Amino acid sequence: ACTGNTPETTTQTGSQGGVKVANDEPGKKVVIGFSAPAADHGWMAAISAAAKAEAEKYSDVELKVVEGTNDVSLQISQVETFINDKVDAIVLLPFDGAALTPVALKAMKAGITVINVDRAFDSPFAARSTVLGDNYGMGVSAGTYVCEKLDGKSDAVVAEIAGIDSLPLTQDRSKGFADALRECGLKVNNRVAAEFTVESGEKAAANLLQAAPRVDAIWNHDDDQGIGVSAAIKNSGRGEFFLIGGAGSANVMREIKADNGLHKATVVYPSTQGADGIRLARLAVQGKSLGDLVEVEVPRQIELFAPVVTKDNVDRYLPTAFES
Amino acid sequence: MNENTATAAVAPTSGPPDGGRARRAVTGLLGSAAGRNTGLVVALVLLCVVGVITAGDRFADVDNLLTILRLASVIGVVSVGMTFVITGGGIDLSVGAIVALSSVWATTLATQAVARDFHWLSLVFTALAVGAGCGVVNGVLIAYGRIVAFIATLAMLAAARGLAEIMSNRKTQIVDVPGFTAFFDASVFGVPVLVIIFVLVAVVGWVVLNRTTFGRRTYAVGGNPEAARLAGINVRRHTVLLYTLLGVCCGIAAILLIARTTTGSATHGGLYELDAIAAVVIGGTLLSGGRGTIAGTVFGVLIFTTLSNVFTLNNLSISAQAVAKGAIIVIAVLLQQRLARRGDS
Amino acid sequence: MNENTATAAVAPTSGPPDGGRARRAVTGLLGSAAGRNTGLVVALVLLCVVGVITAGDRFADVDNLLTILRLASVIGVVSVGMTFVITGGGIDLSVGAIVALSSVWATTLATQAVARDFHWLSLVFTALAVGAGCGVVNGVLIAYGRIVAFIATLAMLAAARGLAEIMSNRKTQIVDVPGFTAFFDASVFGVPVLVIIFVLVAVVGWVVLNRTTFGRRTYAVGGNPEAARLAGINVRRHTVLLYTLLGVCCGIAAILLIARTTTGSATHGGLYELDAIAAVVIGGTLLSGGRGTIAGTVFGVLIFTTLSNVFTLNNLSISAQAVAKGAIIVIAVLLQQRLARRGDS
Amino acid sequence: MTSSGTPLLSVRGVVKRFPGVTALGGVDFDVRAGEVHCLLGQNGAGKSTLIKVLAGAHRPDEGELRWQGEVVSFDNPMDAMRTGVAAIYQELDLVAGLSVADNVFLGHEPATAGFTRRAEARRRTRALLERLGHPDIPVDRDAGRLSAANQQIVSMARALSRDGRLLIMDEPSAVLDQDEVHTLFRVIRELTAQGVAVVYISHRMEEIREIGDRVTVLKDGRTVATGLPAREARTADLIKLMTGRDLEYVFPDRKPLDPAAPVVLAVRGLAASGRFAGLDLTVRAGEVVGLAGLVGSGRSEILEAVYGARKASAGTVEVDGKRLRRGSVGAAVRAGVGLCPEERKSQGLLLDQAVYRNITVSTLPVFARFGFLDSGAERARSLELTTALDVRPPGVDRAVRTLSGGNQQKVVLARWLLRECRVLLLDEPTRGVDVGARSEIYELIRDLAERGVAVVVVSSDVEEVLGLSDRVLVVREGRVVHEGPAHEIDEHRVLDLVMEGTAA
Ligand SMILES: Nc1ncnc2c1ncn2[C@@H]1O[C@H](COP(=O)(O)OP(=O)(O)OP(=O)(O)O)[C@@H](O)[C@H]1O
Ligand SMILES: Nc1ncnc2c1ncn2[C@@H]1O[C@H](COP(=O)(O)OP(=O)(O)OP(=O)(O)O)[C@@H](O)[C@H]1O
Ligand SMILES: O[C@@H]1[C@H](O)[C@H](O)CO[C@H]1O
Ligand SMILES: [Mg+2]
Ligand SMILES: [Mg+2]
Repeated sequence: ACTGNTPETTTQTGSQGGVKVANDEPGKKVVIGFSAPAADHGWMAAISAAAKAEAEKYSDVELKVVEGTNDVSLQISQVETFINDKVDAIVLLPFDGAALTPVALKAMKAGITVINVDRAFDSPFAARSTVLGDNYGMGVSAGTYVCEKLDGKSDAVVAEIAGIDSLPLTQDRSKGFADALRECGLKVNNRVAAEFTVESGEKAAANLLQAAPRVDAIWNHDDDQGIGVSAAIKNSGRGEFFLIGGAGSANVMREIKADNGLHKATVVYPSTQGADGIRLARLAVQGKSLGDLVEVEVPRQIELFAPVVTKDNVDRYLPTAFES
Repeated sequence: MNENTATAAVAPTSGPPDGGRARRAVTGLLGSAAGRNTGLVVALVLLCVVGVITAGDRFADVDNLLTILRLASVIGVVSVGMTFVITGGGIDLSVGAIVALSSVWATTLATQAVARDFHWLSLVFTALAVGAGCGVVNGVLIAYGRIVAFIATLAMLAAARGLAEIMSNRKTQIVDVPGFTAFFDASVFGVPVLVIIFVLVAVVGWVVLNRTTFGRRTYAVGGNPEAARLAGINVRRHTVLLYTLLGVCCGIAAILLIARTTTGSATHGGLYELDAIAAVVIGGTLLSGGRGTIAGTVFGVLIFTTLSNVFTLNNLSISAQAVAKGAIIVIAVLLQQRLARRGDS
Repeated sequence: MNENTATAAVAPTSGPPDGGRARRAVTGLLGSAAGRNTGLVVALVLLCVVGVITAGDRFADVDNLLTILRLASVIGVVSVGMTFVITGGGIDLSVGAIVALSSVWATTLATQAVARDFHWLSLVFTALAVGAGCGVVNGVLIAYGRIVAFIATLAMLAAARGLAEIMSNRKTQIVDVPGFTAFFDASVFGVPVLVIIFVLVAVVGWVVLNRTTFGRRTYAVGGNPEAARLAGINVRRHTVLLYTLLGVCCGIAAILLIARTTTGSATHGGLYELDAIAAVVIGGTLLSGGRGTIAGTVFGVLIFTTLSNVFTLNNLSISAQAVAKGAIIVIAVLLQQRLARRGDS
Repeated sequence: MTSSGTPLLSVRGVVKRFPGVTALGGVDFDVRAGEVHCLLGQNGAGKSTLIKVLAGAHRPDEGELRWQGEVVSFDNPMDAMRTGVAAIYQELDLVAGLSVADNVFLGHEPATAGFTRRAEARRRTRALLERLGHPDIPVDRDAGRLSAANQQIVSMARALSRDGRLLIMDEPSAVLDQDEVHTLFRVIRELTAQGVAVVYISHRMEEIREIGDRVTVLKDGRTVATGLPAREARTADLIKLMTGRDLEYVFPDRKPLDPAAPVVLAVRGLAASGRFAGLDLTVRAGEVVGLAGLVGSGRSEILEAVYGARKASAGTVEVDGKRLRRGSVGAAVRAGVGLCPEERKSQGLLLDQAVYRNITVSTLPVFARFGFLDSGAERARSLELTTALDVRPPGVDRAVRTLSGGNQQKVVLARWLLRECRVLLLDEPTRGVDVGARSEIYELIRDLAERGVAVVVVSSDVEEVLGLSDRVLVVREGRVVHEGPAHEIDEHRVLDLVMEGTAA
C-alpha cells in the first residue's frame, strides 16, 4: 500500500531496484521507536499500519510503537522513554513539529538517529533526516488542476473543504491552493474545515452545500473525510460541480478510474511516509545509503512529490493507494 | 424544574382532574416548550434572525432547514438518552465510543453479508444490541460495582473505542447493503427518514420521562436516591435500565450515522459526550440529577446545530466561530435564566 | 471522606488537643496517603510490578521514573487546582484551553521581546495573569452570573481556544528567551525543576486544602452551599477564588509546557479537562463536591502517567492499550473501594 | 407482658451495628393490632435505626421479626411494604423535584401498562391531604417548595396511601404545630379503630400521654422496659429509664432584665414581599425574645430577613446602632449576628464532615493564624461543647451524617454557641432534642443572655417560647398581633391569638 511510492524516491530504495539486494540484506540489528499522533483519522491510522508492516519485512528491525497521541507532553515523554531505552533510531511524526523539537534534539545529542516524518521540526539539528509530504505543493497541484478544468470561467465558484484547521499542514495546503487559484484569477469562495474523519466531512460538506447554492469545483483535503463529503453531496442531490480529493485513497482512485462520480482527480499525499521513515532509519543506523544515489549517506531531506491523479494516470497510482 | 411544574407555572389553575390525557400531554409539551424554555426559544429565534439577516434565503431555505435537522438528528438521539441518564443522577462519557463501536460492529463484512443475505434489519439489530450491551456494562459497573459513573464510563470510552479500532483494523468500513441505504435515504412528504426517527425518539422520550412510572422514578432516583429506595424503588436496577436506554440511543445514533456517511468507523462519534452533555445541560437539565426536560434538550441540540450552520453559511473562520460560540452560550443561558425567572413570579 | 477524617479512621483516638501542628500535618499526610488511599497505592504498586516484570530495569531506572514524573508534572499541576474546584462543588472544562491561551499569550513576539529586554519572569507573569484572568471570568460567570459551571466553562473552552488560535494565527510560537529556558531545563540534585514545581504545587495545595480556613471553607461550600452561606461564608466570592486558583494552576502548567516544548501553541492542553477530572475523581474526590483529597489526586495522576509509561515500554498495539486502559481503570477503582471499605471497619 | 392473641409484629433480639457503633444491641417488643405503641429514648438511643429495620431500610445483623407469628425478613423497603408496613421517616425523604402527587405515589403509581394515571394520583392525593386536614396543599407543587411542615404532611399522606397494617412514625410532630398535631392524632385514632397498629416516636411526653397505649423505652440500643401503660406511667420514671438519671424538666430562672441595658438589635418596618410586613422588633442586651405563631406564619422568614439571608423589600436592621446592608449575610455576620437555621439537614449541616468542622465553620478565624488552622484547638473547643450538650456518641471526629437526628441538632446549636454573637437568632433550637438535653440547651441560652447577648427564639412549642423568653411576639400571617412580657401571657391566650381569624 504505497500511494507515495513515486519513482523518484521509493523505487530506488524499493525491493524492485537492482541495488536493493545490498541494502535489504540483513545487517546489524536496529531498534526503532515510532511515535505518531492519535490515529483519529484514516490517513494517520494508515501511517502507523504501513510503518509496522514495513518493519516486519526486515528481520534486523525491532519496532516499538507507542500509543498515538495528540498531547505533546505525552509524546515528549514517549520520546524520552525511547532515549532512556537507548533505542538506535526514532521515527517521529510529531503532533506539533516545533513542540517536539527540544526532545528530538536531546535524542540526537544522545546519539540516536531521529527521522522526522510529515510535520517538520524547527531545527535542522533535531533530525538526521526528514521525510516530508509537500503540503504547499498539494494545494498548488489542486489549484492548478482547478484552473485548467475551469479554463476561462472567470465567475466560477470554488469551494474548499480543509482538514484540521489548527494544523500548519492544513494552512500550507490552503495557501498553496489559494496561490494557484490566484494565478488564473479565481479565489476560494467558500471554505469549511473538517477533522479528517468521515463524520466531520459529511457535516462540513452538508453545511457547505447550503452555503453555496452554486459551485463549480470543490477541493477536499483528505479522501477519508471525502467519503463523508461524497455522502453529503449524494444526499443533497447536487452535482453541478466536480470534486478533487486529497491524500489519494484507493476508493477515490477507483471512482476516478470508473469516471462515474464527481471525483475527477485527487492529489497524492503519501501515507507511506512512516514506512519510508523506517527504511531510512534502518539504513542510517547501518551506515548504508540510498541505493541509486552515488552519495554514500542517507540524504538530509526527502520531499515527496504531490502529483495529481486523474483518469489518465490513475492506473499508475492505484495499485499502491491506501484503503480508507 | 420538571415539565409538569412548568405546565403548572404557565397555567396556575390545577386543571380539571378528569381532563383527557392526550390533551394534557399536548398542552404539557407546548406549555413547557413555550413556558419554561422561553429563553431557549428566544435564543434560537435570535439565531435564526441572525441567519436570515446574514445569509438570507440560503438560511431560510427548506433544504437548509432540513440540513440542520439532519445534522441534529444523530447527536439529538444521543442527547435524548443522555437526558434520562443525567436526570437519573448519572453521566455517560462513553456515548461517542459506543456509537463508534456500534457503527463498526454493524458494518463488519460478516454483518453486512448477513444483512445482504437475510434482511438489512439485521444490521440495525446489531447496532442496537451492541449499544444496549455497552449500556448494560456501564450500568452494572455503576449500580452494582459502585464505580462512580464518570470513571466507569471513562473506562468504557477507552475500551469501546479501542475495540472498535481492533474490529475495524482502523479502516473505514463502507456500507453496501442496498435495502438499508434505500430505506434511510428516503423521505416521507419531503422529510428525511433520519429526521423522522429523531422526532420519534424525542417524542417517545418525552412521553416516557413525563407520563410513565419509569419516568417518574427516574426523577426520584436522580433527585434523592435514598428517598427513592425507601419508597420501594429498586434503584440499582433502575440505574442499569437508564444506561441501557442510553446505550440503545447510541445504537440508533450509530445507524443514523451509518446512513448519513455510508460508513462505519472507529472515528465516528468523536466528542459526542461533550456535545450531548452540553445540549442537555443548556436545555435545563440539572447535572446533579432530579430535574430534566426533553424539550429543553431538543432546543439545546437545535441551538448548537443552527449555530454552526449559520457560521458556515457566513464563511467565518473556525477560530472566530469558537469565540462567538462561547459568547453565545453564555448569552443564551443568561437569557433563559432571566426569562424563566420572570415567568416564575 | 476528607483527609482529616481519614486520619481519624486510621488512628481512632481523637488525638491530644495540644499536639503539634507540624506533626499532625505530617501524620495527616502520611496517614491519609497510606490509609484512605490504600487501594490507589496498591494499584500503583501493582502497575509498577507489572512495569518491572515486563520491562525490567528499563522501568525501574531513575531516568525512566523521572520521565514519568516530568510527564505527570504538567497535568498534575492542573489536577491539583481541579481538586479545589471539584471539592468546592464545581467543575472546569476549560483548563486545557486556558493552558493553550496562556502558553500563546506568554510566547507572543511582544511578550518575548519584553522578556528578553527586561526579565524572563515577565513571561511567567504573563502566563499566570492570563490563567488567573480566565479563572476570574469563569468564577464570576458561575458565582454572580449563576451559569452552571459545566456550561460556563464550556463556553470558556470554546472562547479561550478560539482566542489562542487568533492570537497565534494558528502557528506554533517558539520561545527564544535564554534565561527562561535555562532556568526550567535545570535540575536540582538530579531532580528536574519541572518536577520540583509539581511537588511544590502539590504540597502547597495539600496544606491549603487541609490546614487553612480557605481549604475548610472549600469543603463547606462544596458540601452544602446553603449551609455554608448561612454559616456566614461568602460563597460567591469563595467560588470566584476557587476558579481563579485553578486558572493560576493552568498558568503554571502553561509555563511548564512552554519549558518542556519550547513553544506556545493553540493546540496545547488538548483534552486536559478529561485527564484532570479523571485523575481527581479516581483519587477519591467526589464529583458532587464536599470531599476532596490532594494526595488521592496525585496518586490518580501517577497511575495514569505510569500506565502510559508501562504501555510505552511494552510495545502493545495502540488499540489494545485503549482496551487495557479501560479495564485497568475499573480494576483500580474496585480495588480502592474494597480496601478503603475494609480500612473503615 | 403478652396479652391474648398473636401480636401483629414481634421483635426479638434485634442487633444492628455500624462501623464503630452498635446502634441496636438487642431490642425486644411487640406491637398489637389497633394499638399506638410509643418508643421512647434519648437522642441516639436507636429509635430511628429500629424503625428502619422494621421498614426494611436496614437489614439487622442479628435477631428476628415475626409478622402475625410468622418469621419474616425484609431485604428491602419493598418487602416491608408488601407485608403491610409503612413508615414516615425522621428525616424528610421527599424528592424535591417531583410534585406532591408524584411523591405520594412514588413507587406505587397508579398506572396502566406503565403509563401513569395522573388524574387518579392527583385525586387520591387530594383526598389524603384532606383527610390530614390540609386541602390547601397544591398537589402539583414541587415538594421541595413546600414548608417543612407541609412536607411532613405529604410524607404522612404517602404513608397512608400504602394502606399499611402497621404504620411507623418517627417524630412526625417535630415540625408540626399543636393544631396540626391534633389533626394527626385524629387520623391515628381513625386508623387504630380500623385495627391498624401505629408505632409512634416523639420526645414530647404530653403527646405520648395523649395518643399512646403502651410504651417501650430504649436506652443505648437496648430495650430497658416494654409494654408500660402510656397514660399511667410516671414521667419521672420514664425519664429515669431513658437517661438513667433523675431529671427535672424545668426552665431556668429568668433574672429581671436591666432596664438600662442597651438595645442591640433594632428592626424597623422590615418587610419581605408577600411574606410579612411592617415588622418592628428591638432586643436589648441580655434579653430573650420569643416569636410564637403557627407553622407557616412567617417566623422563619423574619429571622432570615434579619440575618440578610432573604432579601427584605423594606425596612432596616440595626445592630448596636449600626445599620446592616440589606440582603448581606456577610454584613450581619460581621456585625455579630448568628442564625441557627430551622432545617438542619439542608440549611445547617455539612453532613459528610466531622462534627468539629461543623461546629467551627462559622468561627474559623478564631482558630487561625495567618489563615492556618489550629485543628487541635478546634477539636478541643468542640469537644467542650459537645460534652456540655451531651452529644452521643462522644468524640468530634465522626461524620455528622452518622449521628442521630437529635444529636445533629445539637451540633448545629453548638456552632452558634461557640460563636460569640451579639445577636443570636434561633429557629426551632430544640427540634428533635430529647428531654434531658433540652434543659441543658435552655441553660445555655440563658447563660448567653446573661453574658449580654440578644437572643431571638422561634419555636412551635408555645410552652418553650413562654418558658424561655423575657418578651414574646405572637405572629400571625406575617403580622405581629401581640407583644408583651412573657410572664403576662399564658399558653391559651397565645393559642387564641394565633388561631384568631384562621378559623374562617
Ligand atoms: N449510618 C450510620 N452510620 C453510623 N452510625 C449510625 C448510622 N445511623 C445511626 N448511627 C448511630 O446509631 C445510633 C442510633 O441512632 P438513631 O438515629 O437510631 O437514634 P435515635 O434514637 O433515632 O435518636 P434521635 O432521637 O436523636 O433521633 C447513634 O449512635 C447513631 O450515631
Ligand atoms: N421557597 C419557598 N417557596 C414557596 N413558598 C415558601 C417558600 N418558603 C416558605 N414558603 C411559604 O411561606 C410561608 C411561611 O414559611 P415559614 O417557614 O417562614 O413559616 P414559619 O412560621 O417559620 O413556620 P415553621 O415553623 O414551619 O418554620 C409558608 O406558608 C411556606 O409554605
Ligand atoms: O494528518 C494529516 C492528514 O491525515 C492528511 O490527510 C495527510 O497529512 C497528515 O499529516
Ligand atoms: Mg431518630
Ligand atoms: Mg420556620
